[in-house]
Amino acid sequence: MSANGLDFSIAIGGAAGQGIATPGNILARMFSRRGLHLYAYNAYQSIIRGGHILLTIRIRDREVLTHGDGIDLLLCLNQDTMDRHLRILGPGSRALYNSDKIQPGEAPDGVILCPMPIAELAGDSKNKLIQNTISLGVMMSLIGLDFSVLEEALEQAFKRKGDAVVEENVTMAQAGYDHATTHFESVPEPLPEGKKPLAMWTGNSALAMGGAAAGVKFYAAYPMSPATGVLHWMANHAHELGIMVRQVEDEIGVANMVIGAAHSGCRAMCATSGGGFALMTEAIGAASMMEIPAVFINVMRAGPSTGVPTKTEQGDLWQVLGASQGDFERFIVAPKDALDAYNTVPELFNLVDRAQCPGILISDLLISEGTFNVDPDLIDLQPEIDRGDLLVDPSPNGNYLRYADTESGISPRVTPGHEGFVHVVTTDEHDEDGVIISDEFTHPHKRRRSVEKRARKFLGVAADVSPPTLEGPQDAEVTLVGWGSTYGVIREAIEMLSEQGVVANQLTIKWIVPFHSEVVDEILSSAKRVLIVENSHSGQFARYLRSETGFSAHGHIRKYDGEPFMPHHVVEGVIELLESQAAIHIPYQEIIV
Amino acid sequence: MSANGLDFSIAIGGAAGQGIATPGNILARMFSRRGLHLYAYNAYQSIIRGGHILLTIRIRDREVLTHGDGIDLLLCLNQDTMDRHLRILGPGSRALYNSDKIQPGEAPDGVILCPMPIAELAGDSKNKLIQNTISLGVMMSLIGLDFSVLEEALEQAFKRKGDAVVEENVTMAQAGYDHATTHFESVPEPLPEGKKPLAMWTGNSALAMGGAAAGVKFYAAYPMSPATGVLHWMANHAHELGIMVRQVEDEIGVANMVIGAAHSGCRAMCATSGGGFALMTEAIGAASMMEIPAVFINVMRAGPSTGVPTKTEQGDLWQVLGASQGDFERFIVAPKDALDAYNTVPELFNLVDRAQCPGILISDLLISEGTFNVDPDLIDLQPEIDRGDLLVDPSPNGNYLRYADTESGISPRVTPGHEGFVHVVTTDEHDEDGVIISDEFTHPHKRRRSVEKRARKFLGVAADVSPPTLEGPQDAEVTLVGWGSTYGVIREAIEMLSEQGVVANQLTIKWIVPFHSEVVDEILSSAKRVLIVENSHSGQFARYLRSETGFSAHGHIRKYDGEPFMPHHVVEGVIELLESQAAIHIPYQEIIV
Amino acid sequence: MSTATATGTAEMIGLELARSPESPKEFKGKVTPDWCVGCGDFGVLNALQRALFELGLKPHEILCVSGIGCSSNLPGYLNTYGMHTLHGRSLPVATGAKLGNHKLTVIATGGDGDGYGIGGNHLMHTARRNIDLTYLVMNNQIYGLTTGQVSPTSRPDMKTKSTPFGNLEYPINPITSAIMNGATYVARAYSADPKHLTEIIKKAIEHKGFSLIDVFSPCVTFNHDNDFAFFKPRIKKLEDEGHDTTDWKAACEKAMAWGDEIYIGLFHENDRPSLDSLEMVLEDDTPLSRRPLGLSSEQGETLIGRMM
Amino acid sequence: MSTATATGTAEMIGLELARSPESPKEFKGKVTPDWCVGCGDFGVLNALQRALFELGLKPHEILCVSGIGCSSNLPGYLNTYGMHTLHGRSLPVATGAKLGNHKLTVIATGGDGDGYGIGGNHLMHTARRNIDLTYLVMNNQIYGLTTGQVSPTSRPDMKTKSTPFGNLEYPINPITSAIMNGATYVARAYSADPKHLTEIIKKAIEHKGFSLIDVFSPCVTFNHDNDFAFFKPRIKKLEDEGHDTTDWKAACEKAMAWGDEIYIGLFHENDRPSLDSLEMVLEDDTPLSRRPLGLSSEQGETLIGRMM
Ligand SMILES: Cc1ncc(C[n+]2csc(CCOP(=O)(O)OP(=O)(O)O)c2C)c(N)n1
Ligand SMILES: Cc1ncc(C[n+]2csc(CCOP(=O)(O)OP(=O)(O)O)c2C)c(N)n1
Ligand code: SF4
Ligand code: SF4
Ligand SMILES: [Mg+2]
Ligand SMILES: [Mg+2]
Repeated sequence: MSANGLDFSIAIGGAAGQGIATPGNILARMFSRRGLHLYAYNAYQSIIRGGHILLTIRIRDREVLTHGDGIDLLLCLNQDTMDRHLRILGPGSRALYNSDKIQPGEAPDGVILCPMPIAELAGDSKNKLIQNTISLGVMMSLIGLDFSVLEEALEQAFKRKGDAVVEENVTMAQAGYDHATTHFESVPEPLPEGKKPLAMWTGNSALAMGGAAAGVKFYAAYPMSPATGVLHWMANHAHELGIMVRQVEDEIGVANMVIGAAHSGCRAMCATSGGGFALMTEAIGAASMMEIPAVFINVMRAGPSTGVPTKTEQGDLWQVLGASQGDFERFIVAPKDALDAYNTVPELFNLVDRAQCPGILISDLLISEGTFNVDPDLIDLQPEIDRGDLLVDPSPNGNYLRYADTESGISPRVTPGHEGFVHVVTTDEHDEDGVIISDEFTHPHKRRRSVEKRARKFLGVAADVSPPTLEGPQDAEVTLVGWGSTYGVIREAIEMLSEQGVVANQLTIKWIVPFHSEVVDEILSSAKRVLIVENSHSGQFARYLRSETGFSAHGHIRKYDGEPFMPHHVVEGVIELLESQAAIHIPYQEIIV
Repeated sequence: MSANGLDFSIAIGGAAGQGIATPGNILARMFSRRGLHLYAYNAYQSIIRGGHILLTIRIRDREVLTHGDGIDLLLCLNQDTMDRHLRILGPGSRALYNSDKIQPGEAPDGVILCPMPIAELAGDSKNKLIQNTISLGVMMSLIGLDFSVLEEALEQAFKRKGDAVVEENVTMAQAGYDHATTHFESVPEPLPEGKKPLAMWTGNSALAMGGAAAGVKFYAAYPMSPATGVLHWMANHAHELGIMVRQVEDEIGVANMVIGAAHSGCRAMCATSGGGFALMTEAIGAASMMEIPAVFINVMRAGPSTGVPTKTEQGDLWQVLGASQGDFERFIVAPKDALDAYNTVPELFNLVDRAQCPGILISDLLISEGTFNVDPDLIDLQPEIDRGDLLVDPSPNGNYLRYADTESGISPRVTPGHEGFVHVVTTDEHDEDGVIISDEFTHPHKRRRSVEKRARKFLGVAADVSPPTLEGPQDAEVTLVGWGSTYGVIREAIEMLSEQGVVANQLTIKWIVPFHSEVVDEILSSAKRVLIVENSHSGQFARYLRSETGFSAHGHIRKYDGEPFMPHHVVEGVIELLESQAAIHIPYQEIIV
Repeated sequence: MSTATATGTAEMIGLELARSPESPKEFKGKVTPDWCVGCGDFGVLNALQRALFELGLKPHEILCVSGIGCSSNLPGYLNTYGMHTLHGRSLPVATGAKLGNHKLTVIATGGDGDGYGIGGNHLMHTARRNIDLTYLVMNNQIYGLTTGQVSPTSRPDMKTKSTPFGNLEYPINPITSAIMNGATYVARAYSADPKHLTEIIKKAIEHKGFSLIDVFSPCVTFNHDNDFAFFKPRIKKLEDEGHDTTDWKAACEKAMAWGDEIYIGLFHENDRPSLDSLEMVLEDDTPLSRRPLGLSSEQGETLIGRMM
Repeated sequence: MSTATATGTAEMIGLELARSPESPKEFKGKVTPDWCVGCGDFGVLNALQRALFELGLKPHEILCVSGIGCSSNLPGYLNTYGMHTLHGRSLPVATGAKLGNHKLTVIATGGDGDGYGIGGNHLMHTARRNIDLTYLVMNNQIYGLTTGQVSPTSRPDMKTKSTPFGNLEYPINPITSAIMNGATYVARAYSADPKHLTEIIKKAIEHKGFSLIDVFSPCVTFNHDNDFAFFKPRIKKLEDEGHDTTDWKAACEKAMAWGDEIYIGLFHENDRPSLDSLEMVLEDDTPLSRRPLGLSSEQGETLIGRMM
């Protein structure tokens, strides 16, 4: 509980297979129901058993945008966790561990060690994961909450498994709670209660649910971390929401199936990560040429190639920009958090339907696998649906031209099945009637007209996309520029900087294409000092920003070690770059996960 | 024969299946053997029969860089050719046609019509394509060459088919020759003879032969226009040059097979066009991550998607730039003509071998399918071969680390089969020993070190690549910037501009990655007026130039109708942009092919 | 919101009428095929047009999806809805379209390179998925459009532009592969026997499930090994042999014959239910593409409820 | 110019010696497998190590190429040259490496998703090409690494994370497919019968041509339908049945059995020459990767001559 109100981080560390998710979920749901804001980040490895997992749940009494800078309460499920993280705990923070098995090592000054005699507390329970439940009890006591709160949460969590399981868990949690109450000191101020219960989701479920709200009727996928969560959500909800969900043989099949479904008139979507996205690029260009609207999601992970499948990065920007040969129309958008992801999907569908072209949504592991909570009233369950010039009940018209060269460039669209509108769409360059020009005479003037028609159509619709705005004090000393998921960490860093007397503001670019070159250039040219914060080694965003505006930033804060920025990384970077006038700052990653 | 010496264009027009290639080849070889410089451009359609083909052979007594601006001698093999092109002929030019079948229409002033009574001249020949041979005879007379020159060329061309065929062709050609000599007036000055015989090749054969000279031992491909010529050359020469050539099930297989062969120690290469290249991108990133050197060629055609398979464009630049997820090391180079293509392949192999990463060579239909001739002495048959730190005969070393983190970033490479060096390469992020870090603990510091090692290695080798230089007068009024194949047309345009009193110079960017940002920025910042000439609607190059330098050009000359720039297009664009201060000029394509 | 901007009256209606076509000619597309004179693909196009006509289908009820290749130009020559997609990708596109609107009769067409080369994996998986599609492969044992390279069905030792010293790879047998991969209607036909081909196509369209028809459709320009003269004396009809289409062994054996006798006809058929008939989402018979969009308030509340 | 920077003396030499290994343990890689306790893949790794040992091969003579998946982590656990490539691409990479250095013993490994899902087309074409490779597929009928989605070999109706209402797709039979596509050695094995598996692997490596070994290698974490308890009572050996490996019909029939009896063993073998033995470029026996680079003056002159 800092001067600014509640800000408390609980971390649970252990190996894959030690069941970290269960206590993590119970805690998060419990806090969320109590109206506390939270964000949870799970640092894990690409293996099924073993390795090291560190789940951090950060709780505040106001919006939480990142997993924060530190750990207030660390539950060590194995020795490895203790060895890795005890040293980074600060004064007043607590480390919980099974004292039967784990040696605490030397704790930094002020760290409170909370040994739990698990065997003794567990009694004759045979449940291998019982230490997790006992620990939950201990934690409840430490954070000063009533046991009944946990009891309710445990009932909720285990009721599907029957009364006996609920009872065992409640008993064990109570044992932990009681042990803690007698042996450990609770935090100075117990965790407060928020105004109203909050809902919880991950970025991936927000993307999927955004699709459902937008009217997606066809979802295809090939599993790939960190995008698989979208598939799982869709598969689970397929029947109740009437969405056809298909796992396909590869991402080429996925993208092409989505195009087929979209052409039939469905809103259709798919999600993958960079490697799978590479395989979709040919189809994305095809959709653009055939003027078929569909949404393709790339959830970035650390690359190149297979890279680090469970780690985050913003390294696929140029891949997405170059996602097919030739000049092709497509929207590219990067939402900044789960709620924005949810809202962006229907917005993007409206745009692609209106412009009849593909749309690419870029997310990353940080957003997609992060657990956010949100006021349920902020979730617009019936977003506007605008299908553009899609003729849903057309009356026959003797000379329908699928690619009519209208003034706007938009050709009214009819899907197969309607009488009187028979047409053929093609990936070869074609004339207004869809007949391919290379088939007989590749007329250069026809070719030029077609290229210009598609470009005009896109520009017309793209003009409706809102430009980015500067957030924060207009006359700031420093402007931090980012895109997508760094929004949150930059915002928190700005709060912290202001505490240190540095006035900063922020420009987050959400729309990559269309890019609002003039607006951005104007904002940045009048800024005092511009620093770009991005999760990429080569500065892909900085170079793209320059390609669209000619603007070169004064400095760069970059991270590419797989772990996301923490707010203090950005703060330190800003201060260093302001002081030293260096061009680049690469934060040091303290937590080794 | 202009004031500047010989400059003569012969065009042959007809439908696919009318056998345009044969007389075209005979003429080109004949001129080439006589030491005349030439460039031939074939405008054709993506069909096997029918459509319209126009083959233009431009001959000069000095280097020819483009197919020029006009036609001096037009052979119409069908009515369609006459109808399309008679109107664009200028005074003094000649139109040849079979007067039995083709109506000339109204010729512009000064155009000389040369009707050929083919049936009469052919006598009882049953050869359907005999009009082509007769026409050759007529043309020989018109350009003022001795019949014996053609006779020799015909013997050369048909000797494989036996004496009877040779004789028939010679007789028919003679008939044409005699008819022309009596009925038509020859050009004022007969075509001269050059200094020494020249060799002839297409850009695709130059690329393939460059590969052979570089020591390519493995070539894989999936056919795709306009890259298929490389496959055909390789397939034909496989046995005699000891090159394994494989047609594979798709481009994904191609790229991965090339990587396998490269890893085994071969120099390995493949070529495709944008659609196939899209399918190769995942593998290119993999090669970069595994640090395997190989060469991937993208021969651009007009896009997007299937686009216009037989037409040219420079529209895949951003695709190539974004040719995989993540930040990955690779060279990207765009040669400017056939000889440059030949020389670039070994140069690129040396670089990728030294930096242990993939290299991408960008060509386009204009270079790849264009017929160039060249002084054979300029072809370096034994280019330098530098395989970098490839240990070809290593002695065992107990702790070999495939990815040793050396100062230069270059880790000495051993290929499978050598004793004492067993190692595993991976597309997952890995440590010095090749063990994947995500397997156990994704250590962020190890990750950072690996990223930096690869980047350092690349930068070190890339530093040896020569920066571009400004060609032409340093204090020019206008600087024309282009990349790849527009080199020639810009150079010719500059010659023409200087005749009109406009002093221009040119900067051609050959190396896309590494990009010589400082050199380029310095050159362009001190230029008076910079215009970018490119074959793309969206100005992909202009935006890339800005991303690397921040430099925005003053104006743009762009073409995207499938047909290449002709020199006068550029000249007119420059003059218009200088006069009007407009930002962009799109030339009008007069020849409808 | 969807806009309805269509104008025009009944008199303006073109070919595609509510009435059934009166002749196969009404299935002729906007463009005259630009295939080489004598190309086998003409026969396939004609048979397809006749089959559609004889089945009483109307142009707007049909979607014909192709890849890229000479053969894949077919949709442009057919008066039905069409998609001329990417090389090798007709089947996933067709699958998406069929699932998006399962009331459409969806036909996929293309070449041997398109379907068995680059598209081979989609064929295998579409077959086992048993999507209700009819897939018509114009197998000319060569890459036609790219001017004559080896194909997965080119005969051993065949000399092509990419194998000037002869093909070293064993050709694929699409029939036996498709049978083993679970296709529920597997047939072979010959472009020069249009009546037989028409029947095979009709039965395939009527078959509820995935149908593969491999059609010998000679490329007269680039394949001089397997031309009409080659096939003519060899072609035998399974229908004349009393072949049992439920006997997979006999089917494979007959499909392997490649000598003096080469069989055409229906090799194998079975009635495993098609995916679209099994998929619960399609229990409500309205095509997905014609259903209302978005969430009902009830659905929305349930979703939010689960997030609490 | 190539540089030789290697240092070190004989004493510094590690495991990979000129002598043949003295125990299968010498084929243990740098890392301990991180597979789940009980994962079938352990049995496959052990059998492979034993097979390599029993064949008297040396670590440096072998290249093991995998895709991506739990099973594809294998090369990291094996003391031979290795490549851990892209999901689904082990076979083309392995083909390139084998053709580049045909003296290497090249083994490809991976999972059912890797090999029959995304990589299915490469399998079909590598089989017909008959490249001299041994391909070991750890078939657990699930996508393990991505935490349990349906695979092309998952049983009908199986509930997985991506098919929570049951799998509607008919599974692939890798054995019958491979036979029909021209693989010249087609076998099935079971991770829990290491002796039999070792023999199958040894024969596959000795076989000159493409060998597919489909190994039941249960995923104990995500596939509870096809676990060791499922297989144990069902597994029967072809070797005990007097199966004739030249009889493709019997082979396919036995491969299709999926009830109380499920067969393992060598289903089919034939001696069609492998591509590398047919390819004239390899007549000179020096591996391509070890030949001198560039053109001889004679070759250069011939090329220029043709351009004149
Ligand atoms: C990804 C991709 N690779 C290659 C091509 C070039 N291409 C066009 S058609 C074709 C093969 C045509 O052969 P086939 O499918 O048998 O059809 P046919 O022309 O013989 O009817 C190829 C390789 C392409 N369009 N796209
Ligand atoms: C192009 C691409 N798509 C998806 C993935 C994600 N992925 C990794 S492993 C895998 C499937 C693993 O299943 P399988 O091959 O059966 O191996 P197992 O883990 O079961 O051994 C997938 C889909 C990827 N790495 N690359
Ligand atoms: S090239 Fe062959 S397949 Fe193509 S149209 Fe001509 S004959 Fe038909
Ligand atoms: S998840 Fe399954 S396949 Fe992967 S290691 Fe665990 S048991 Fe093996
Ligand atoms: Mg074909
Ligand atoms: Mg598996």
